[in-house]
Amino acid sequence: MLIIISIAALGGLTLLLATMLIVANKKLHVEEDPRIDIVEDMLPHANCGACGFPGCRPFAESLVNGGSLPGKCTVSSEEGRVEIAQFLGVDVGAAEKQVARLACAGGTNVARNRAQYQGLQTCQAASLVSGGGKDCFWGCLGLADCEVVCDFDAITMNGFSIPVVNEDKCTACGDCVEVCPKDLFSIQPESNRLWVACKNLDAGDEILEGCQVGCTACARCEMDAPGNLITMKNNLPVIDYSQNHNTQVPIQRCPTGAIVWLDKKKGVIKGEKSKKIIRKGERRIATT
Amino acid sequence: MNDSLWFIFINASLINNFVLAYFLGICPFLGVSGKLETASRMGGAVTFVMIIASMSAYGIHALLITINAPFLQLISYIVVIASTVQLVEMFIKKISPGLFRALGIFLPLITTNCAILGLALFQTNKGYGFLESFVYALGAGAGFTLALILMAGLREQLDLADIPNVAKGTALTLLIAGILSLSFMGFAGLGG
Amino acid sequence: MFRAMVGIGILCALLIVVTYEFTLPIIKKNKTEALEKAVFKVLPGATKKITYKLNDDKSFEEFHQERQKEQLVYAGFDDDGKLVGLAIEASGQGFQDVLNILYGYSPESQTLIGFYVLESKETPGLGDKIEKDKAFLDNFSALDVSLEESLDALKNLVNPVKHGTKKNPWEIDCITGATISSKAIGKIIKESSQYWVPIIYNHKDSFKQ
Amino acid sequence: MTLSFSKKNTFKHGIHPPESKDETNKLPIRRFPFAPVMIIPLAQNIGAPSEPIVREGQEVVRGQVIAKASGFVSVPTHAPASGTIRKIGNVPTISGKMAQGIYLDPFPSDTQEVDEGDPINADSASIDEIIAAIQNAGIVGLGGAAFPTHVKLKVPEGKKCDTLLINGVECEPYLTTDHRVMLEQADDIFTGIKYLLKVTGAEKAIIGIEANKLDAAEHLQKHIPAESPNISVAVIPVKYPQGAEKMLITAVLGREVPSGGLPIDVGVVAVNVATTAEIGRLLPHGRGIMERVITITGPGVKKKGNYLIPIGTPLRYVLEQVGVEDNISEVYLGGPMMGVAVSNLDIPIVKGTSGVVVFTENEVKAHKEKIFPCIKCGACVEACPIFLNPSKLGILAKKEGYDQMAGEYNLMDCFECGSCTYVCPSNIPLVQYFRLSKSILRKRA
Amino acid sequence: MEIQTTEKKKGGFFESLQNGPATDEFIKGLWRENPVFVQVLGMCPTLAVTNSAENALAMGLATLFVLIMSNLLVSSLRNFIPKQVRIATYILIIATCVTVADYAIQAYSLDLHKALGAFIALIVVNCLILGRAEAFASKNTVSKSFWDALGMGLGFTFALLCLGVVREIFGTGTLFGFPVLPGSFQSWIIMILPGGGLFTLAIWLLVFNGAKERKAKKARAL
Amino acid sequence: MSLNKTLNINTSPHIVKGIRTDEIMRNVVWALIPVAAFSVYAFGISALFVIITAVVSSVLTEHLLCRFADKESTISDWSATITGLLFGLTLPPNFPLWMVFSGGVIAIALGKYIFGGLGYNVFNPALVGRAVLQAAFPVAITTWYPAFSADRFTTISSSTFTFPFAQPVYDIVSGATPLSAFKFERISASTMDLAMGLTNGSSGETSAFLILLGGLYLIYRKMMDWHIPVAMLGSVFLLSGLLHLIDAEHYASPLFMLFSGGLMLGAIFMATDMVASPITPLGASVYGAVIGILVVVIRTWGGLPEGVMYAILLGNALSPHIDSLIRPRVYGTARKGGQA
Ligand SMILES: Cc1cc2nc3c(=O)[nH]c(=O)nc-3n(C[C@H](O)[C@H](O)[C@H](O)COP(=O)(O)O)c2cc1C
Ligand SMILES: Cc1cc2nc3c(=O)[nH]c(=O)nc-3n(C[C@H](O)[C@H](O)[C@H](O)COP(=O)(O)O)c2cc1C
Ligand SMILES: Cc1cc2nc3c(=O)[nH]c(=O)nc-3n(C[C@H](O)[C@H](O)[C@H](O)COP(=O)(O)O)c2cc1C
Ligand SMILES: Cc1cc2nc3c(=O)[nH]c(=O)nc-3n(C[C@H](O)[C@H](O)[C@H](O)CO)c2cc1C
Ligand code: SF4
Ligand code: SF4
Ligand code: SF4
Ligand code: SF4
Ligand code: FES
Repeated sequence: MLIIISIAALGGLTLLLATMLIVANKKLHVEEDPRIDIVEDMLPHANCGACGFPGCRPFAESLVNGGSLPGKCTVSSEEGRVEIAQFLGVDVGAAEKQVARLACAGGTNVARNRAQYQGLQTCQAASLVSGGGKDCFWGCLGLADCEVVCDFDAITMNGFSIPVVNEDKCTACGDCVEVCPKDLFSIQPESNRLWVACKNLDAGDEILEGCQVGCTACARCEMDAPGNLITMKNNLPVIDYSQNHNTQVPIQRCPTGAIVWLDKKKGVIKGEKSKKIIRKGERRIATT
Repeated sequence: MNDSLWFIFINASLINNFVLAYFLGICPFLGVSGKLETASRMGGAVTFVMIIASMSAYGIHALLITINAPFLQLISYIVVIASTVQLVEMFIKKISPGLFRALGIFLPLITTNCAILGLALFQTNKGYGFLESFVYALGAGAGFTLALILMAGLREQLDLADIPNVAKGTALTLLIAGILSLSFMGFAGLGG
Repeated sequence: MFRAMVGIGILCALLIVVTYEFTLPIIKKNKTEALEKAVFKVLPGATKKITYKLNDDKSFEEFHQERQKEQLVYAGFDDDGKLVGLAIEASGQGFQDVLNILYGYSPESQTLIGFYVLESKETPGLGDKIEKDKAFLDNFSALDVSLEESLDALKNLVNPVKHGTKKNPWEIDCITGATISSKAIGKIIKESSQYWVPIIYNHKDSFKQ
Repeated sequence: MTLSFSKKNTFKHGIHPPESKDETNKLPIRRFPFAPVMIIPLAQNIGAPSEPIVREGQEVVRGQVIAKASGFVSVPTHAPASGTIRKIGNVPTISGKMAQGIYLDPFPSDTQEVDEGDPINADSASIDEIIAAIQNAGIVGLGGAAFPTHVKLKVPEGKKCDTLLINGVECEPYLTTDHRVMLEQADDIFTGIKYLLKVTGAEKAIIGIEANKLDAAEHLQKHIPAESPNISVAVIPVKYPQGAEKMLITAVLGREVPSGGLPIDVGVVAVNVATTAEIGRLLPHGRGIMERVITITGPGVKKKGNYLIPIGTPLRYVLEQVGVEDNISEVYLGGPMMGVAVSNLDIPIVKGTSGVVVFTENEVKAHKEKIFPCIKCGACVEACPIFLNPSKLGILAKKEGYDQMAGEYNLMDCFECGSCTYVCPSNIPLVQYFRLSKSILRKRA
Repeated sequence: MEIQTTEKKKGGFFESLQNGPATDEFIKGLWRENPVFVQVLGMCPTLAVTNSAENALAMGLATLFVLIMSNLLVSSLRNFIPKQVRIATYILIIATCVTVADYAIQAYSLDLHKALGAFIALIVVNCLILGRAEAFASKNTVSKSFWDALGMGLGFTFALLCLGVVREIFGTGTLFGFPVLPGSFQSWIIMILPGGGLFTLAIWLLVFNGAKERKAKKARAL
Repeated sequence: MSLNKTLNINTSPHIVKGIRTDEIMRNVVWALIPVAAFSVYAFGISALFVIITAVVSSVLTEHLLCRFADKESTISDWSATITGLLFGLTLPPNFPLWMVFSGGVIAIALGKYIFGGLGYNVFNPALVGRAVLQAAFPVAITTWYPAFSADRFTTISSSTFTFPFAQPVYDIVSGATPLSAFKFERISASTMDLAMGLTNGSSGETSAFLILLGGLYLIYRKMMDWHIPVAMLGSVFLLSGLLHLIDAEHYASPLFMLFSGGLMLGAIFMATDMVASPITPLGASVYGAVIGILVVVIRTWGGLPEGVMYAILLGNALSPHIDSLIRPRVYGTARKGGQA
């Protein structure tokens, strides 16, 4: 008797509910991005809210429209997350490796401060106070905003407070380009090895008082470079990388070493004529 | 039983707060208390579902008593609540996408949640009548919302704090919940 | 789709019913034993229990079904078949949550003779002294609930007082450190006894083996 | 006529830094000698820089236009001294950046005669003529912002100016420039007001003066020309930053300039007293601006005072003339609340320079003090005249919540008065955070 | 909520166990994807019934039982259940398992049933169970699902015990009801109150985070 | 010449008012010294031990945690000292020292450090410590040592030096505090006794008069926001006054309410902890009033005799909301709806 009652009750209940759900599913259906359903399917349906969303479906919606990453779901397995990522993922086209390059070499050993900046120890803040107190208005302030912003640990400050990019780690994300208040970084193809490491728009030997490795706009590199590989603009040499620039000739007569060759193995190579810099701080280079 | 409706409300919302004293609905409490905006909407949705659940449970209980099948209580509660809420969800989605955005998206998370089923079971255990059940659901919902909103405010503020690494995430949330739970102990004995 | 769901529904129903049928006797036995244990605890000396139901006309009759909403009392008899007393259930708000208790009433001596906590969520270490504190439990070995001459009300209402200040047999000596819980017990018993004692006393002859 | 003074005539919040004006406010304005070389930046104002119209080696006469305005929001530059143009090239500026400018070698001072132009008569000239004359005189706001005054005076279509507010508040500690101008150049001020009333069409002019300059207020009150009954003097309680035009408008008129709006939105044009005096002095003679009154003061200065200094005088020369203590450590252009720290003494005095304050090592210790976390004491909230929540803004800035700062917390309404930083017990560099955040937001936009 | 790093942690002991696929399904629930400490699921019973080790164990085992039953049922019926009514069906199955467990415990001991209160019934809504049914059992074979359920269930029980043991020792001075501390021990009542559950779990997480951090630091130093 | 020096540059303003955070904190300690001294006078050396232990454990914990996190120690800002001092003052004078020590550790570690240290704690750390202790050892924390016992300067309460983790043993305990006496027996203490501190209670709460004095000193030095205590005490006075008018038998007199229990200490020194309270004056007033109302509600209708601690903790939890709801209208923005 009990068995019959309960089977009838539960059978009836389920029948009723199934009908309701199925009818409702048809009648009340709302059009949506079909990918949401697929992604929701891939999620564990724990509806636990651990992702910060009120449930799996809203999270799936956010995944589909790019608002979140699958890793937020703590419940899903590793494979599940990869699966979702692959389903939604768009391949990044392969291109030549690009890296961030710094257009300044004026570390504390060669460049002088006109005034002593005090205040928030970030380059962005300092640059708003008389440009940061460095004699060369365009030069690196050395307060390491770029080092902090780089998510990939690709930048370290050397012993003279100049950032050094580890080209292997750099992903060319451009964060450092954006953060530097002096606009010293740019993203360059790795093969651009001829490089002007200065942004000083002044000309003449006066600038050497502020920074010994600054470009004095003497234009020797322009003269020495084959063809019109280099042209002087705004008191700085500009390299036309669309031409064949695989030559170290232009750096040879630079008196300050502002134009350099970045060797993959040997690092920075300066011209023969560039004068030896008189080290001010006797600090060791602290990197690597 | 001398439970006035007012007392039922205070009891369910403050003294025996569902989250902080009964430990029901902790998962959404931890998960959805990060942003005030979401938290308050979630609170509204929970209250709403609690009322639905309470009403359905009242009906089913009466039915089960008649057919003398108390052993089907759990299964029928959960199934009926889950499907009713799903129906309501679809209904809301159809008639008002705005309301759905605001409340509806929380509904699936809530259905399979301890607080809702717990409410239904407790109200049955306590033998509440229709009106009492309704007020109980209202109080439980209000208490849940209150806890959620307090938590969200604190967490939003702490988003800007220098939290030590070891404490980031769930640990801190649990700790705040613990302190809140202690604070709610002040309400113990109210109306007793 | 229907078939699948209904099929599973039926499968589930079967599973549940089978379990239920299988465990029902054991659970019933457990429950009866638990209740009897409690009843015998509040009615010292009793060895047999009979359940009575209070009818609307204030008469009592024996009751053997599953309890629904009836007002029940449990009569306890000793080996000689003599009525030891009646166990009465009562509940009320404690410090944290509702307290459910059972207490024993002896119409013969017109006193309460036992007390047992059925359900409590009081703070362990503090509030749960109401179950363990010997001095407190002693209050209920002979708590005066005698009736007035007219037999329709208590002469003195049960009254909880601060620890160490009990002077009269109808007062309950509360527990220091758990005043709130013990007062709550006093209040519950006061209200319950006010209702039950006159009714039971006036029908004490209904309880016979 | 009596001075109107009510303690209530002020804005809400604000601070009371020590005034430190006593050492210079009794000292009359003195003329400064010409420096051996003058450095004249071409951009001394907000807006476009002027364009040079002289050659290197050319001889110029004092007051002669040496660079012409390059648009409407631009003013010409006049020669501050007779002499020879040595070079046109880069000159150092307060921003630390080199900018285009003119180096001028003055002739010895006995040969300094002044070039006169076409006088402009306030009664007969048309509004546009006066506006053009003000532009040609090279006048920019001398209250500090250096915004070309003629631009501000051109009331836009559809707006009406009912009140001309003359800003004689000078709430910055240490500075006494405007104070002395009011005492010594009352006539010029009233002449200037005549021009200004005409161009703005305002019905009345009110000179707002803080109660710590009662002598100036009484002096001006006494000298209000009989034919101008629509000019009055309002004395308001001392409080920083009452000189900010928004605060002054609230203090004197009880109106509130809408967020992101201008005084003209509430029918007001506000002009600094020194600017007004300059207009009154130059226009009748058709001259251009060549010099301005500057307070040189601060604990690091030996001969403190109010000096009439030719524009273009190098700061180093100025300080050599007045003498400084050995332990100087910071030099500001402007007062200590809003002034800009100088990184290079070779920069020149420009039109916008209202004061030079020199601090010694003793005064700057405060900066080096430890920074504590914000304890939410609310002092900054109680100080901010704009009713912002600097505490929250500071915490957000630290966490780089720039969008929330600008959106929910009205960062862009902050005018960097510094009241919050001044009161903060935790030494949090709030204003610096806000400047930084604003610049980052601007960069992003 | 914390985002857990997905890389597999290779512990010496566990690594040696990670050979066959079955053992992997089993092991992951114990530690790497522990439902409580890592996934933060099923928090209500975790906090509510762990004021004694015995309750914790009973709750853990009950959950384990339901988890295995439902995983087995779901995975064996997975090809039979239509997609639209999937969730409803799972809930049906889980509720059945829970009802069965509920009656079994009642038959075993009324006192235990009273101590666990409504939380036995609330296993139905433990996010862990439905989560596993959906995420794993509905896609995997019966045997894999069994191992998964066993691992997750034991992991859950383990976590509950972690809490229960600490809370009971501090809260009453006993362990599984046996006194382990001298009679003069002052119990910390907070440990058996709601707040204590939250604090204990928070402190466990702090300890784990601290250990993880230290390990990461060491790894970075290398 | 000095003009060739390298100058310093920094952003304006270049002058500061010069009241520093550690100075404020130090002054709070000064303001508390009389209160602490009185508690030693009233309760004897046991109270002294409790207070010293509380301060030492707080400061030590703060120091060690900073060490642990490789940060500069922050004990020199005095905030940990205040936390310890206030924490000690809220405990019964005969509280076992090992419990005091544990509480101090909890107050700083769980009440402050976890949230990021000074300035970030969302709850009052001293009260977090007390709340945990109250929940952990409800008996010990409601067992009172009598004030002005004759041998208070010569003997130490037997419970003070309880062996760590052992149950305290009490030789002398007083009856009840004024609040529990009223709650359970409707016995009301005289206002004068309460104000002068002649009653039992926690070490620091008894002398309402000295607490008020300390508060006035801090308000005079502008180191404390007067809105909170005024709103809190005011709302307690008004609400309890109203109840007293309705039924003087059941509801305590407003003066009794004001001067009994931890209200004065709580209102003046604990609710005013600026870190965990709203930042605007209006917000602070609302916060104070809410706490006051909660105190009256818990005291009159709740199970416990005293609710100041719970009320303040709840107020702390509300304060982010108060801050986001009550914002002054920003200059120049629309009067209504200017701020959501
Ligand atoms: C955490 C905590 C839990 C408490 N639990 C109870 C309780 O369960 N029952 C109770 O009567 N009092 C409880 N109390 C109340 C106090 O112990 C209260 O002071 C006491 O009941 C008053 O009695 P007394 O005046 O005899 O000390 C609790 C207090 C706290 C702080
Ligand atoms: C914080 C602050 C303080 C100011 N203080 C003064 C002042 O004291 N005197 C003054 O004339 N202008 C002061 N200004 C500038 C005025 O806001 C306004 O620009 C000026 O009065 C307009 O006159 P002007 O253009 O002739 O300089 C201040 C501005 C700010 C933002
Ligand atoms: C008026 C005033 C009252 C204070 N009250 C408390 C208090 O009740 N509890 C406390 O821990 N600290 C108190 N402090 C001190 C600090 O504000 C306290 O340390 C603060 O709660 C949080 O900062 P912290 O992180 O250093 O603890 C008070 C300070 C002042 C000025
Ligand atoms: C600021 C402060 C707050 C307090 N809060 C409480 C409280 O919330 N609950 C409590 O039982 N005791 C509290 N106490 C101790 C309390 O005053 C003492 O328990 C009562 O006097 C008991 O009647 C507090 C003491 C102080 C100083
Ligand atoms: S490169 Fe730019 S961001 Fe990096 S340290 Fe130099 S100034 Fe700062
Ligand atoms: S921030 Fe981005 S672009 Fe710059 S160094 Fe790092 S990885 Fe390269
Ligand atoms: S600097 Fe900005 S935020 Fe600070 S007080 Fe001035 S206006 Fe307000
Ligand atoms: S004044 Fe400083 S410490 Fe105080 S609230 Fe403002 S920012 Fe925070
Ligand atoms: S177990 Fe997740 S809400 Fe209760």
